[in-house]
Amino acid sequence: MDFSLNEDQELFRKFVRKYLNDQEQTKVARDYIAGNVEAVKQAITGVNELGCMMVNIPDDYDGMGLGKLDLVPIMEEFGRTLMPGVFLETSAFAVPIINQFATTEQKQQYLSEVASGEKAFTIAWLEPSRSYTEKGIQLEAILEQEQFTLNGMKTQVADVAFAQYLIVPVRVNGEVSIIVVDKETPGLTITAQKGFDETRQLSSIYFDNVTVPISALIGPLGDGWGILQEGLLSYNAAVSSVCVGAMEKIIEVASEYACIREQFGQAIGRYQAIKHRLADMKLSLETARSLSYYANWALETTSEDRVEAICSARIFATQAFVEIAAHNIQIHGGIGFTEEIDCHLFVKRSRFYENYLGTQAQYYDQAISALGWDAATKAKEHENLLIS
Amino acid sequence: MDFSLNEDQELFRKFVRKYLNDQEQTKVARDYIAGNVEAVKQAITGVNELGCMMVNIPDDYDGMGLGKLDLVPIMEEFGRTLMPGVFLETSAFAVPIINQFATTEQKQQYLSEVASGEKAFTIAWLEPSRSYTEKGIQLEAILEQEQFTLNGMKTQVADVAFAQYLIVPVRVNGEVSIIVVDKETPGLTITAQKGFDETRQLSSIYFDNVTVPISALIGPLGDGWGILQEGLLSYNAAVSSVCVGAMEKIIEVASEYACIREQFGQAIGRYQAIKHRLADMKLSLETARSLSYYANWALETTSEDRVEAICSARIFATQAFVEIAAHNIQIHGGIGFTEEIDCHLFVKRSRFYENYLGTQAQYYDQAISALGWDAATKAKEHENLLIS
Amino acid sequence: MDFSYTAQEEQFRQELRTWLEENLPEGWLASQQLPSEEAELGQFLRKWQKTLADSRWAAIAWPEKHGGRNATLMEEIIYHQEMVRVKAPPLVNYVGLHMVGPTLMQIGTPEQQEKYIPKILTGEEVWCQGYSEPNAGSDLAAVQTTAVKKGDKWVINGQKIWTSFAHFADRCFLVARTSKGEKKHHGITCFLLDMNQPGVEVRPIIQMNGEHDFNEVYLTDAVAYDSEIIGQVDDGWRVTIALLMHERTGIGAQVFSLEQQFAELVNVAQTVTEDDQPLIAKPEVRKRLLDLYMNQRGSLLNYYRNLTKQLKVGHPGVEGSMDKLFVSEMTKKLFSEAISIQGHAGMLWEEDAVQDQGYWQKNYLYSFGQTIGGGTSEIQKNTIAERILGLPKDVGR
Amino acid sequence: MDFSYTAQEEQFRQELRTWLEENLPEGWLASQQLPSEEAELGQFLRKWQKTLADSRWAAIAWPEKHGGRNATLMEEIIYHQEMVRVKAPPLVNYVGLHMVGPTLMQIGTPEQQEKYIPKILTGEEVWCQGYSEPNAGSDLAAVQTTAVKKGDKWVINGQKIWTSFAHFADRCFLVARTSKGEKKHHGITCFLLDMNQPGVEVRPIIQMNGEHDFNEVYLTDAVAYDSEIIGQVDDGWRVTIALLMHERTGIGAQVFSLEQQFAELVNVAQTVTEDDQPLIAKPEVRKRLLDLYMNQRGSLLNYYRNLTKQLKVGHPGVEGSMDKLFVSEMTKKLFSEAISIQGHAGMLWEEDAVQDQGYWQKNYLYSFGQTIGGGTSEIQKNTIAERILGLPKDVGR
Repeated sequence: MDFSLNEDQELFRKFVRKYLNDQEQTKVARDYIAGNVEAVKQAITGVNELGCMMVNIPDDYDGMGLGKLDLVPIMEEFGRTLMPGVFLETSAFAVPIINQFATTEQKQQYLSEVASGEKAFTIAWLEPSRSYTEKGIQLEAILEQEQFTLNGMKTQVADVAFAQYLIVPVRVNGEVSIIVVDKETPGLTITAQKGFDETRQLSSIYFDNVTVPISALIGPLGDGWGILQEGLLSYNAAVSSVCVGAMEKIIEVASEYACIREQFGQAIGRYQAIKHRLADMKLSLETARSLSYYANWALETTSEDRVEAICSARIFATQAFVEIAAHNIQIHGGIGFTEEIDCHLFVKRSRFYENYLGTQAQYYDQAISALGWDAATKAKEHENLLIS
Repeated sequence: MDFSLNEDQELFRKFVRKYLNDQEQTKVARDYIAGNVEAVKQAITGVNELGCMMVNIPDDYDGMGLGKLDLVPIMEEFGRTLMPGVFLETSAFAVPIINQFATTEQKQQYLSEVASGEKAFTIAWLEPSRSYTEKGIQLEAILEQEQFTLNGMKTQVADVAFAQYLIVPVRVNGEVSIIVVDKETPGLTITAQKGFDETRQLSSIYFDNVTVPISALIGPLGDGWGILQEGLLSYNAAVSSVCVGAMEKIIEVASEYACIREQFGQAIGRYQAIKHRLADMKLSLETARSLSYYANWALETTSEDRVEAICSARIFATQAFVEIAAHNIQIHGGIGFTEEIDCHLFVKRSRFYENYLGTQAQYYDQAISALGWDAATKAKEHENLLIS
Repeated sequence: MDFSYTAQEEQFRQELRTWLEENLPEGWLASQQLPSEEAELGQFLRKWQKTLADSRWAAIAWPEKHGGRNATLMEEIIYHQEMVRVKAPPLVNYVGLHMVGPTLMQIGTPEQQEKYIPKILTGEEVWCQGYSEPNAGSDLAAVQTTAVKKGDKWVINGQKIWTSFAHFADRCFLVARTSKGEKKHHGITCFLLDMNQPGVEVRPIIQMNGEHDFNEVYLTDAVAYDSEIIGQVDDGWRVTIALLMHERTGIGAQVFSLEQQFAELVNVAQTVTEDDQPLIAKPEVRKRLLDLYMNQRGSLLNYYRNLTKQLKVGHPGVEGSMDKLFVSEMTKKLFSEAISIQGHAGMLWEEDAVQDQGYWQKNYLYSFGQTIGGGTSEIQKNTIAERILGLPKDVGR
Repeated sequence: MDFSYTAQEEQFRQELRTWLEENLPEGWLASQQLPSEEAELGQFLRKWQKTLADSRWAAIAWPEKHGGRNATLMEEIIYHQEMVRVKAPPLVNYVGLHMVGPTLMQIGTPEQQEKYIPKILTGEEVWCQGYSEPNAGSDLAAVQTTAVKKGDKWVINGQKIWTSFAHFADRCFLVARTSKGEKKHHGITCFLLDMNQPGVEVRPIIQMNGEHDFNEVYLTDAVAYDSEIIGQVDDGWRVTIALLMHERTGIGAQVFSLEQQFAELVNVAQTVTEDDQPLIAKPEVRKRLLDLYMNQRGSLLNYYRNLTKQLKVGHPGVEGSMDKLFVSEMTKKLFSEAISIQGHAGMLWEEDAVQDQGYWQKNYLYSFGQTIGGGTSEIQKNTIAERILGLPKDVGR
């Protein structure tokens, strides 16, 4: 029995934390808000130099060949500082599906480029239908003469500025397939969208007869929905870690503030309204952490219960993050309501993850289904059908 | 604008409260638990002498000819003391449907008997299917030669000891009808069931070729489901008042206890964990009260929004009662966990109402439907159907 | 029980409604667009208040001699309802009209009344309220701003915070410490401070939704005169409280706003689609909306019940703390749900939002202030527990 | 990260499992029916403990010389898992085995060890714990029971409450005040009191579920001797705390029980029907179950994480307060949901219940004690906030 990160993982965490502390933590996120993309790119370069992007890339493609659990401390640290960028989209979505479904040539290209920190991915999924369902994928790709021609629109694509490639779910002959598109391909137009969470820059992407070689197809034609589901498992395990890191930071800051801020001659942390709220927050944090560790372990070991474990971690952690970020403002009082201190940045990010790459309700359904509770019902319904 | 009970209603409340205080409040309920049914009957006789059962019966049938709102203070007072009996079933279910749907002869008989305090009603609805849906009503009544013959079983019928008549939803020729059955009719067997809330005695009732004259049919044949729905509106408006009374009493007792019980040299009411919980409880109570007043007003005035108003009051008040009764135990600590003091009686009663005569989920659906949110969806679905 | 309005009340409503239709800023009903530039906004708001005042719609509860209508409580309620209905522009001189003016009428000297009241009504002089300080938030009596008598002047130093509309204000109802009393709420004095002087510096506070409603006010040797003291020196705590007591309709305006916002949210759920289905087609959305419905109805009905009591006893009761707690928490909840039900599309902002130019997103962020300003939810709970349920005083007090 | 057990641990598990299959009371696996008559129950439980002790399964963490197995922490964990799996009968001498015994080994005199320990193991002498008093619940140090030295005797007067199994107990680990110290936790002394004497009266407390686990103990000139003092006179607070520290597996047994109860609840939802449909066919039931699932998994995994830490540092951490808080609140929640999902059928009791002889109803009521006994949830939150997050001490302490 050993339910903890190992020493190497904790050591890696220390490096990342030290580096991000040197970057003055949320200052990078604030640079991004201020439009200083170059400063952010520099900070990301530093992160890459630590090897963060190499972690889960196989040795053969210049990576470290480590697993999902090794990403956990990194993701937590990114969460602590609300680090801008497409780490999640790249390391926890693109890399795993490429690793699992792509050809050797594709791996050679994409994974090596990621490992070197040269290039990164983001995900162009949502369309004007605004839904993460299979039906919501309508962007049409016509396959002729070894190339796809894409026409349509994607929306709310995150942080294209830091990504070279887009993972684009498309519809080919009525079925979903996954294509990697270079953002500089002719015919592709990127338009910035105003976003709620200013630490994530959203864009609409218009595809006007964008042609892509068939070599950009990931996995077999028509298997796209299944591939996305695999990508989501990795992503959701990782995003739960990001949320854990963010909550950890919030609770540190809020506890500290509760010790120094006085009203009615007492540190506010002495009032049980504040004190017990913080205790509840801490319990939620540690529960989210346990669930997220386990989710990543289940993913790494392809444990039988990995789907329900990952959905649980995702639902619990994102929900707890939303609540804790909100409590943090109340604990801070008026000052927490200003742009000046970081409280609001955490609130905004928490809401960003809430329904990003799938709604909470969808994950409830997925977990219920994975636990066989649907099946039991269906079996029973079927039985009734036979009887009546 | 006057959103309050009037002086007469508040005066009636005083009489009832004085009487129930003289009965030592929950002592009547405890007598019932101890099996002392006679003592309870005596207390009920006293209540009847105050005129409680006459309130909403028309003058023509020896009643006071008052409305739904006049029942509110009485129901609240019954809630405060967890008064055993079938007041709700009689005054807030049987009387309204008889008043609305019965023949003059039926009214003459049943309503006069209720007004005089001579006889009362309870409701024999649930069957082994355990559901309050229309489908759940399967007890068969065969109509031949001006009489019904009933065969089947009802379960969890409340407090038959205090009722002479049963409101029995049955199925005649496949459709639901409502029949009044005297509990002393031959062929009818009443078997006590062990219950969770010992202040309500449950029974199974077996119908073995029970014959009832056609004059016991309430409303037209086959209209039973609609009649039940009307009965439920009255019942639910009233039960929300019962819950309000119970919560009011709990909060009085808990506040008092929080002022006198000391730990760590302080009255526990000085700790915000207790203090803020009580404030939250008080807010829930007053909200439940507002919703229940309005529900009864909407019922009395057949206001357009009466269905959603009554469902809201019912859902909110029963749920708040469950939560507040539970908090009460935690505030009392260990002593609240014993049979000795009343905390547990309120917990048990709160759970009794939770899904009595319809589940919370059913009332959610009913309110949603009444608000037209279903219709909007269905219209939209229909529209889509037309388009596709 | 009676939810109807008298014929006179209905006539009042109709008169106001007609007047609003004729006098709201051009195009207001269609878009409710306020000028984004601050100076322009100030002008716009002053002009709106002047328009109201000219027709005696600015301070209806004031006596007729001061330009009011001597309105009944129910007329004030109707006023709020109608203003919410058209989402009327905010009153730039809200503090003057609802707090300072009535306080002056109650305890100001005849000279003060004559000097200040007319300009409050027209918006010629906009007022702000100088109560909160960095270390005196919930604990209002802990004010540290000092006023020291030097010759015929009072010299004032300190810092105020959360001062709404200070950037438009000409005068400030300022609470300062003039002596160190035995208890901390002794030795406080209230000043009617001129904001247009060198010793007063106003710095904006930018809220988390990017807007600017509040300010810090730095006082560095600012000056006030004896004639600018309201009430007695060192006896300002009572004046401070008196000012807060003049809001006889409590949080009525927010209650009615919440009612309207809920209706609009249902509309969002019925019109915004996901996969060509309205959001309300999802069972969990309907469930969330019903929970909001019950609570929104509850907050409105609680308010009516407290109002009924107030109509009978003649003054607002401590139950107002329940109204404040509930409506502020519910407002937060409503806007939070508005974000959730939109799915990831709820992350779009302003003109890129799928609905109402991002109204829901912006107000979600703004709503965090509701459970802090005007007494935090924690303070409201203390009040409810202590003053309604009779529990003992909190630690530290 | 590694959730596997070593071969040795698996072997330990297998040995215990086999032993249980062979030695559980007859018919136990089928029905877990305890005798309802109290004297009979006492006999039954003593017999069960004797059976365990005879095979060295009563106190596995004890040294071999005292009849234990010198078990590792992981073996204790496995022990709990296996006991929960078969829903083994309770240990009538739990207090003796897990608290008094280890405390005696740590600080008892050789005579005390010799006199008491063997009989604890076999259940020949059942112990109870005399800590709580009517006015000393959460505030344990406020004990008022007095012990006064008269000649060679200590004369003890006072009242204890919440004393589990006192109605079966032969001895009591009693906390009494022997002098008035400067602070309230000074002047306390711990006695090994003989329960079988005229000055001790045990009165049952009937719980809200109708059962009898707890008692009041009235002490009227009860007598103890110097030889029955453990630790030093007036220095009992440390002994008091030491006793509570011997539970090295924390709330492990409850965590594993919760896991099992959740699985059983899913089974209820899958087998109990309404209108011929299993309850789990209702979307809201599935949603409730998933919420429980996440939290139940969370409580188990939190426990494993804290256990991992304990395995590394060698002693339990303050994180145990989080485990206690979570698992007790979750247990309440689980049984409450079990009532809800049954609909009105959840109001049936014992043999009339639709499932498990009313197990769910009875345990729902019992679960209210979980967030009170062993430190209320409020106390746990104070501990978490103060000792883990570093917040200041509560008022009054």
